Amino acid sequence: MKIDLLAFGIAKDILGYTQSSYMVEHSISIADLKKQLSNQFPSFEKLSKFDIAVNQEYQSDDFELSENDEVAIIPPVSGG
Amino acid sequence: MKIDLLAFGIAKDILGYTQSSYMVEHSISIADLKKQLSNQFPSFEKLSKFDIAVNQEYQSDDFELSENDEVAIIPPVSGG
Amino acid sequence: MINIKLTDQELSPSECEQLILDDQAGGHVVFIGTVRNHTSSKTVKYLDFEAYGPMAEKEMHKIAAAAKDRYDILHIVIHHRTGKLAIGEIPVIIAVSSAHRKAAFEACEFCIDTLKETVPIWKKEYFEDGEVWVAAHP
Amino acid sequence: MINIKLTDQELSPSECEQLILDDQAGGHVVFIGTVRNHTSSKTVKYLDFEAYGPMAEKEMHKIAAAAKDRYDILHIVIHHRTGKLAIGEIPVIIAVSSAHRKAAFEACEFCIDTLKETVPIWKKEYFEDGEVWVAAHP
Repeated sequence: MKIDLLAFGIAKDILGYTQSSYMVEHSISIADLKKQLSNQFPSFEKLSKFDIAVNQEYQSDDFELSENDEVAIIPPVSGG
Repeated sequence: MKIDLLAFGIAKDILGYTQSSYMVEHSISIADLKKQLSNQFPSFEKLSKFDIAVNQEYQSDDFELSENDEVAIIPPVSGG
Repeated sequence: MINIKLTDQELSPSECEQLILDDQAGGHVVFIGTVRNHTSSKTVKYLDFEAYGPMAEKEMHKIAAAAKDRYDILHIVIHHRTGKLAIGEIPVIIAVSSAHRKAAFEACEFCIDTLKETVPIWKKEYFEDGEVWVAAHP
Repeated sequence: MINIKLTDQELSPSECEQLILDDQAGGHVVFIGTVRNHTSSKTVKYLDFEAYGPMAEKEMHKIAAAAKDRYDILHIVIHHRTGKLAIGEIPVIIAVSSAHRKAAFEACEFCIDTLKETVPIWKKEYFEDGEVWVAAHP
């Protein structure tokens, strides 16, 4: 299924884009999405951490994605 | 001996003046000055407390006054 | 009252202070973050703040609401700036008013501490010889 | 830098914030006290602040010096106003800057807490039906 993948900060540099359609298997968990991203882009493993937000809310590893979700890669924040 | 007695806040209302010469015995302690003031003006005993500053510094009960000291009666402060 | 703003325009401490005024308030605590001229030993030329806008505003609102739940405060303002900022410029202002000051101090510190942990905003530091996304790597 | 002012003129938060600016500072914490419109259940019309001027300035300076000893801060401003103040007006501003924000929060709260305990300034509250020296009686 297709999700809408957003990338910010260093994640944008790693992926080379800010926003893109991204194909994943149906009902993929966030844990599995993170694994898939880390396999595809090994630079993610060098980060202190990265979180995933779905439709603008942080979600934990067992959360399952749905078609057309807005999925954002959130590297360590540094606002303020 | 003569000291220069200053009164602020409610102490000024009790004494009826802001500043006046005041006669005390030589080398009187602050504890004794407080007793003398309380005897003369019983309203001082109704206060939460009152401190004495000598030459613009707080001093404790055993401090002894000298001629011409600037002695201020400091009722409970309430700035800020 | 909760007032949240994410903007690429200059932030104004006076504006934030006006927003939290209340005749019932006795204490107003304002935190103003500014861009420092160095990180560890390196000289910073300027910073660039990037935000996941809609989510950042939601998270800022959550922090303000949590502060109002936890502390006995009247009004709270959280303004954050994005884009390129020079040394001394203000990326963030948090202003809190309360009847008694302790609550305003605690709430203001809670807000800036939490903002730095949860709000999706990223800062890139530009040095003479390069640039780095702050906190990205261990 | 330590800046102390006791004045019967209006206090300015902006002025205090300007005074503590420093390119090495990342955190600026400002406490603004205002006159509340009620004490317990009584409606306050206005306040009158009286100070033992020279000693009040000395005590304010001692507090600022103690804060600089205890906390890792850069600059500290303590301004206090005297005379008649209406509801909403500002009797006191304390502004502190530091490289890291925690020290500024702690120092700012330490200063206002200590000021209210030691600085010889007295406030009289005026109500519709009388007046009272605050804190004078148990």
